[in-house]
Amino acid sequence: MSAVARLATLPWPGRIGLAIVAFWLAMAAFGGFLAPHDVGAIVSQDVFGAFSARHPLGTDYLGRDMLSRILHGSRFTIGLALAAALAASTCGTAIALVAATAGGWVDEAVSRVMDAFISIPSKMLALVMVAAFGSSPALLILTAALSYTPGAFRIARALAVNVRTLDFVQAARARGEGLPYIAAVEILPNMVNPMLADFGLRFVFVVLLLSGMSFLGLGVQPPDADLGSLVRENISGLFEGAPAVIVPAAAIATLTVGVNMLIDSVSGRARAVEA
Amino acid sequence: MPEPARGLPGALGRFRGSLPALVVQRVAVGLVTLVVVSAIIFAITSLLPGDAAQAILGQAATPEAVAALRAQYGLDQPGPLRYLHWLAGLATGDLGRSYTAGVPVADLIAGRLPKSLMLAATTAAVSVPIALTIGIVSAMMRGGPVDRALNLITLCMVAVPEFLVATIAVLVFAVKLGWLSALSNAMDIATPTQFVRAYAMPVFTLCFVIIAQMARMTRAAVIDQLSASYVEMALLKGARPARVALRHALPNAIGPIANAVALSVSYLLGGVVIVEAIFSYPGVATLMVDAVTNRDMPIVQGCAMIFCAGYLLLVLAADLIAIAANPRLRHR
Amino acid sequence: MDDTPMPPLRLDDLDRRRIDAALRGGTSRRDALRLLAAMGLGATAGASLLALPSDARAQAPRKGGRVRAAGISMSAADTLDPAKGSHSTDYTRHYLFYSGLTQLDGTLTPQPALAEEIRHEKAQVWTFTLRKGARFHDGSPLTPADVVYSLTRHRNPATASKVKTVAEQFAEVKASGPNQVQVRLATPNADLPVILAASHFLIVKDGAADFATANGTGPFTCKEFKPGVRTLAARFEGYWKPGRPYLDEVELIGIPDEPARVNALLAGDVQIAIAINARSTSRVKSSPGFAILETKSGLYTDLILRQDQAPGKNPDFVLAMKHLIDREQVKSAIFRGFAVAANDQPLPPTHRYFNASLPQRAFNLDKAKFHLQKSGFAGQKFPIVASAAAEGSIDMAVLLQQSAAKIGLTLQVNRVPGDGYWSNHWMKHPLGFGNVNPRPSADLLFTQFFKSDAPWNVSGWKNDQFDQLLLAARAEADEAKRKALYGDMQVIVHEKCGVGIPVFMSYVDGFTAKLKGLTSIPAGGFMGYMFAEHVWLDA
Amino acid sequence: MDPLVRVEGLRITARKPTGEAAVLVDDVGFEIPKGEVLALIGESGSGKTTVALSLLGYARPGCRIESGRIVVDGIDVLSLDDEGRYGLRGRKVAYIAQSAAAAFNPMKPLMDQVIEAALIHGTATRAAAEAKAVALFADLALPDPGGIGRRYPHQVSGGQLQRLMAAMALITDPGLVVLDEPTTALDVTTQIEVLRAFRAVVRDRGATAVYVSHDLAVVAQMADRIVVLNGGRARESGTVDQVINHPRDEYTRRLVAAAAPQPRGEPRGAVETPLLEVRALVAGYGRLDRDGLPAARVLEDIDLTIARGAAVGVIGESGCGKTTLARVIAGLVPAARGDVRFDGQPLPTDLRHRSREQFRRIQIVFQNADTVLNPAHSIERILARPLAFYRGLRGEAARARIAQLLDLVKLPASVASRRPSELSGGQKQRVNLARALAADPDLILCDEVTSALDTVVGAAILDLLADLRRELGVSYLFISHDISTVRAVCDEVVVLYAGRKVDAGDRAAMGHPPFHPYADLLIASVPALRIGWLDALPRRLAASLPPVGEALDEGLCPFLPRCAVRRAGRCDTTPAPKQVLPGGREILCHVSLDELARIQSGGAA
Repeated sequence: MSAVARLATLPWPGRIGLAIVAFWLAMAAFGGFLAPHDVGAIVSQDVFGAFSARHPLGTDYLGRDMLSRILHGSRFTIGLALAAALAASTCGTAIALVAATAGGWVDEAVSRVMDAFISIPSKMLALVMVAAFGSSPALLILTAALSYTPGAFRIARALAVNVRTLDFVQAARARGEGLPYIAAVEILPNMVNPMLADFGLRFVFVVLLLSGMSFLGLGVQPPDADLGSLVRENISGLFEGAPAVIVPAAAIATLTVGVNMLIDSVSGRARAVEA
Repeated sequence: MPEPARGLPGALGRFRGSLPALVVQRVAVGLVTLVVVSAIIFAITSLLPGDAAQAILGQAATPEAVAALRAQYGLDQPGPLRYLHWLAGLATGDLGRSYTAGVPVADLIAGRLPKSLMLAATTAAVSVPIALTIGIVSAMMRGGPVDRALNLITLCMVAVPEFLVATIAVLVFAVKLGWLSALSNAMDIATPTQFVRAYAMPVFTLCFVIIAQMARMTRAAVIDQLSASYVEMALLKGARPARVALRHALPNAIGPIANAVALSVSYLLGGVVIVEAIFSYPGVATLMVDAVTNRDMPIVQGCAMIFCAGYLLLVLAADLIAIAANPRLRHR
Repeated sequence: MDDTPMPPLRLDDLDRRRIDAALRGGTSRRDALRLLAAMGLGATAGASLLALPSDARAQAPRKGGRVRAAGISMSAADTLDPAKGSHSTDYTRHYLFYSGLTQLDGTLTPQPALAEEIRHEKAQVWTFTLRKGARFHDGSPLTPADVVYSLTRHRNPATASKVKTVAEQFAEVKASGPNQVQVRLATPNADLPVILAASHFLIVKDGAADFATANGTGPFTCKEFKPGVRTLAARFEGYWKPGRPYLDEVELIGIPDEPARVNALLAGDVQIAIAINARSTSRVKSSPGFAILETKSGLYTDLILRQDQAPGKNPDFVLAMKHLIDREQVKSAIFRGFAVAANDQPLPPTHRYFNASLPQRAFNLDKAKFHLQKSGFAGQKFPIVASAAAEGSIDMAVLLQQSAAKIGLTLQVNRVPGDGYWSNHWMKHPLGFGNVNPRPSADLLFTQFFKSDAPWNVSGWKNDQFDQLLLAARAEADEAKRKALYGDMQVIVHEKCGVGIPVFMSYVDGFTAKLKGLTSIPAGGFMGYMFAEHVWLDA
Repeated sequence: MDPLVRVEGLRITARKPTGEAAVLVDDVGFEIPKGEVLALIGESGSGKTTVALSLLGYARPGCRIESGRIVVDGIDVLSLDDEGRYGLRGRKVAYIAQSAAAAFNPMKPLMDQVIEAALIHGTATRAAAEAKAVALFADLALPDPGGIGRRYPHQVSGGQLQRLMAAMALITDPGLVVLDEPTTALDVTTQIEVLRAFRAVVRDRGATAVYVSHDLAVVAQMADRIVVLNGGRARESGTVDQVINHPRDEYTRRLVAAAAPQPRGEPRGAVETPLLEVRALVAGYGRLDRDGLPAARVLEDIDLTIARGAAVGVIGESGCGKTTLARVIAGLVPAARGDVRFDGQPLPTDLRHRSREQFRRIQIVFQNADTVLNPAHSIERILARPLAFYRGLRGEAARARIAQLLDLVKLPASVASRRPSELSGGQKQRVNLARALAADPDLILCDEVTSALDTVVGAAILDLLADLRRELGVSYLFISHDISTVRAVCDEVVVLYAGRKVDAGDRAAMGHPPFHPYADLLIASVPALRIGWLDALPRRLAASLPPVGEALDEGLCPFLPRCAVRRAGRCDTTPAPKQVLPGGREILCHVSLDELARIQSGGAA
């Protein structure tokens, strides 16, 4: 059953999720053009301004227009998180397939290295990477991917090992198929759905890692800022309930929740269909 | 962030022979992993620009001062050589000496590890029961409004940046209400009240981060079991859903759940930089971050070792629990 | 800063005795006067010496009580070694436990401290007579040996002293009597008493090498010191200032996160917090029972344009950049008014050598555009490096980027991590930022940051005229002439140097109203990091 | 008098994930007088289990009891609320599931699970319930009734689990017991024991029961009345005699016919050149020891020859090593000793050393059609792969060939676009077969190809195999636990026991004594479609034997502990000799063939 066909028959949480995700993807794609002001322009004298006609989402700690900053910022959060989460899930799955099909010492070695990476706190890794190579979107993606690949690997490997023992894989071996074919054609398609569900959480983690990095003063280059950094840089407006803090936080929440609602129901649906 | 787990932990698949044998084998493998970690850490930290000497002198870093300091710390030796020295020291249980503080790394860590463990333990003690309850309840009511609501709530919890949660918590409970202390540097804690005052908010914040993870994993694991035919059998014996979930499904889900918990808890050791910073809590994570900024590699390595060991122990513990809980593995 | 009330220490008749001693003492009257001059005490200053500060009259200090103070940083690198002090929390810690030969007051004027009497010949050979009865925490009396050791150790690379370069000028330090120490400088320097007031030159015990705990002659004894956790100080009954300190105990911690620091203050977990963000001041002020102390100072974050490479090589580009700085916006947007506009030269208006006749450079896009065109860099793109390590630099860079865009110059902000900034980025990029703590002595400031051969000649400029003026001023003991010389130097820097100084920032401390006796010492926050011995808690 | 159970106009529907509803059971009704056993007969998908479950007021997730009326012991089941149903289940109506192995919670001791219902419904204290359970264990002829309750499911055999489940059902003395295919998952030899035990307890307690099965022969032994279900409708109902001896409904007739499979194809002597030769084969799993022997040896010293175009059947109970034999030949399990020759050439038993041609010529068809087809691929893709892989067939040519193959296995061309999950068990097995045929193999290894299928469907597959053999001249190694199916398709039969070849001969020879004692047990255990067959079983099969004390040392006859004709002093001291008859008949036994023949044709031991 194709993904498209699935979307057609989504239950309501899935539809809501789909709507939210679609909305944010649109923001990521066109937000920059819709922004009324330049992302770095100081347009108001009062900082942490409230919702107003001139600044629908208020102003930030320097008196910049929050609407514009969020429109620009969502691009980074979504772009980076998507790219990193995708990279992590794909790499994790690929490595897991190699390990699981090859088995033996390859499996052992790979698993050890992955364990090692899991046990290195991701924020620490980010700190080192940025300090070493400076902060660019590419590097942020690389870092996030590096931190979350091992997690994806763990799951993918568990799945692959289970699938490996199934009869149709035995049949393929008896047919004389090579390992690459077995991994790619026989095993992989049966891992997609759980990995999809896992991707959702991984996406959340990357978004969080990004905001965590903003706390450590890393992240995208000013004047741009990802949603997490927006929360962070305006945090001192929190006690006066400035929109500058609340809106980006809400944005992150809706984004992550939306992605998961969608993915949960898509992969759940897929499972139901195959069952 | 902690990582999800599915099915029995990988090692159990390979599990042969007696428990002690397993433990020994895993510890051996663990040591290997530790070395791998140290190598990785060394590799990536050697990419860092500048070194301890420059970091210590900061603005005052004149070439000759730096050179002198490097000589003093042995930073003038080639990197691999330093690594080997460090490894040799590690073999004899010596984690080396901090450049900046000049004291043995072991002492620095010993001063903070108990605090980190305390925070982790307290958080685990609070979050695990909550997470399991949420997971089991939503598994029992899967697809229903309660399930969806819980799912949404836990997601929202994990979606909010932890520094925001922490700051809001402080704002409300410490500043506005004055119930709790805005700091938890966990010094001079004598009475339970003080303990609660100090730990309530860091724990609260961390719960936000890890509950969702564990709850979702628990839900998945229990649902897995609820489709098993022995569950149907139990229903056909007249067992009520609660009994089915708790007495029948849950015991079978312990393996994966324990694994998910282990992964989440391992996050509580190294991943809590932000919470430690905001509550100025003197834990190991902060120690490592500072060490990175000070290029104090012995400390960085030492902390990495601690985190890795902690992670491995937790996963091992999870496997042992899974084995202990599973008669098929217990009686062989 | 005449408006700031004098700190209560002025009450001590001990101080009056000191002055008399200096006036009468063994030295010729001329030397003594010169000393006073060197210490910036004209007749007027001398008079204000006896004026009683209003709040001090209002209520008498009360002994006892415990104060927890929140600094910015805490890490395993925290140290009890004055020579290694690298940030405000270190300085504060050091002033808790150690005393120096001299001590700065509200006008950054050095007052004799462990040195009871200070004499000098041509500002080159200095003789310090040590205070009798000053004792270390371990009970041992202060001896010349301790001072000699404390001053000479900085030159030993193994000490990793932050002021090694400054200490280079101590040609010879020797005990010249039972309780006298003589310092011979390589070149004359009338500001030595000011230099010696810095926390790095605080006096430690002869031979002290292990700083696991502190043994000084300071107001407090070290009860507990856990790097990266906290410092616990208890009153030292044997402190050489009778009746000081007032507080029984001081706990010093670090809270790196500013909102957390403010929250800790407002939640009553700390009684005083340093470096309150300007944006948080309204919040602190609006909370009943809390107050803020603004200390106007010479602290600045400077735009650095390397003049030994393009584009900074081109004087017009430099001028263009200086005109691009919207000082008012920096002041209002970034520092919410807790700063004073600067004029691309390092002396703050409050400084006694400040050149008031130098016209203020204004934000002027036309001039900027004109100079940019002239420089031939119009329409080009340059990266500009900023970092949290240089306070406010990131926001300044963004503002600069905005105004630069208006004249067809593209600045690409490159934020780099705070850690390793000083060794890996500072002074290493064509366009970047630096940050300079107030130096009480103009000479120190110019010598360290603007002399052609200075280690921190950040813009890498070469100006012989400036260098000559500097040497002249250092040797010149006549106040008026000196002021003139420094005035000229300020003009040269303002015109030619590749350093743009937008504003001088204020230090902002937040504290509970119960805390009394807190006044400004513009060397830094926390009363120049020395608050602990001055303040008391109201009942 | 008024029946204990009355079902009227029962209609049960299921909602497919894709949305639309499907009718599982339509207008089914029947009555069960107290103390009678009613059998629900039908193949999978006939709705028999759904009906059975509805008697407990239970419908599987996604299913709904739409209309109808179910009265059990005066209780209108469908009008009950949740509490009412909890009270009914396990108290008034008890359930015995098909696969005991799955129906027992692996994490809990057996006793806890057996008495759980009693505790839930408070019919007895724990102590009383345990005492009662122990009594039931004894009645069900379970070993060590006192202690078995402390064990865990994985520690007892399948047959024992099945009986434990009976105890579990009877612990509350329910008015009605529902037995859902209770012996289907068991070996024939075990099945007898279980059937006996069930019958005993059901009879003694005069319990009313519903017996769900696809196996007429079994039902004939257990039930009083039969309802034949097909496609969710009741096709015929009546007394056992009526249904099996005078079936009225056409479908019922097919069912009866399939129950006793007839030999297919002419037996052919093994004169032609041997296609596959297995000599002195030893194989197993686990680490290899010093002399290269695996830790767990599954096959001992096996000789086997398959002539070109011949079909050789291998039978034995689960765990006898028959599947391993197939896997060794397929190259999935390496041989430790002995050699395999294919078409005269030595055949590497390690996959990596086989040529693609060798792979092509030997195809294996796995037992479980549900798991052997990749659920992620369409049927076309599944069949296209071997074509491309072995013969480089692609595009139009491949599509044409796939159409042929589907036609060959009598499947509509339309299934090509479907996925395995959309096919029935029988259809999947045909695809499974088609995939093997796609390689144009010389030898097909059929591993229990019919055992997962219903009798009728299984019979169809057997016909298919026979046809293919006739048309394509392929050889089969036909592995099964069911002697009747093997007899139906094979020229020769090999009987494995505990990894040893204990009996072998051609179809004819295997038709009458003498047999190896195990083969005898195996053959005699196959239920016959004859009322009273179970009671008429020869005593030698019923006899419970004193256990053999010490563990057998290698080489001795492995069947010794279960052997009714064992000779003390010989069987337990010296390895059994291979006795050979003319016509290539081989029997591994001490007892002389004449004596075996005498005993097995009804004489006393």
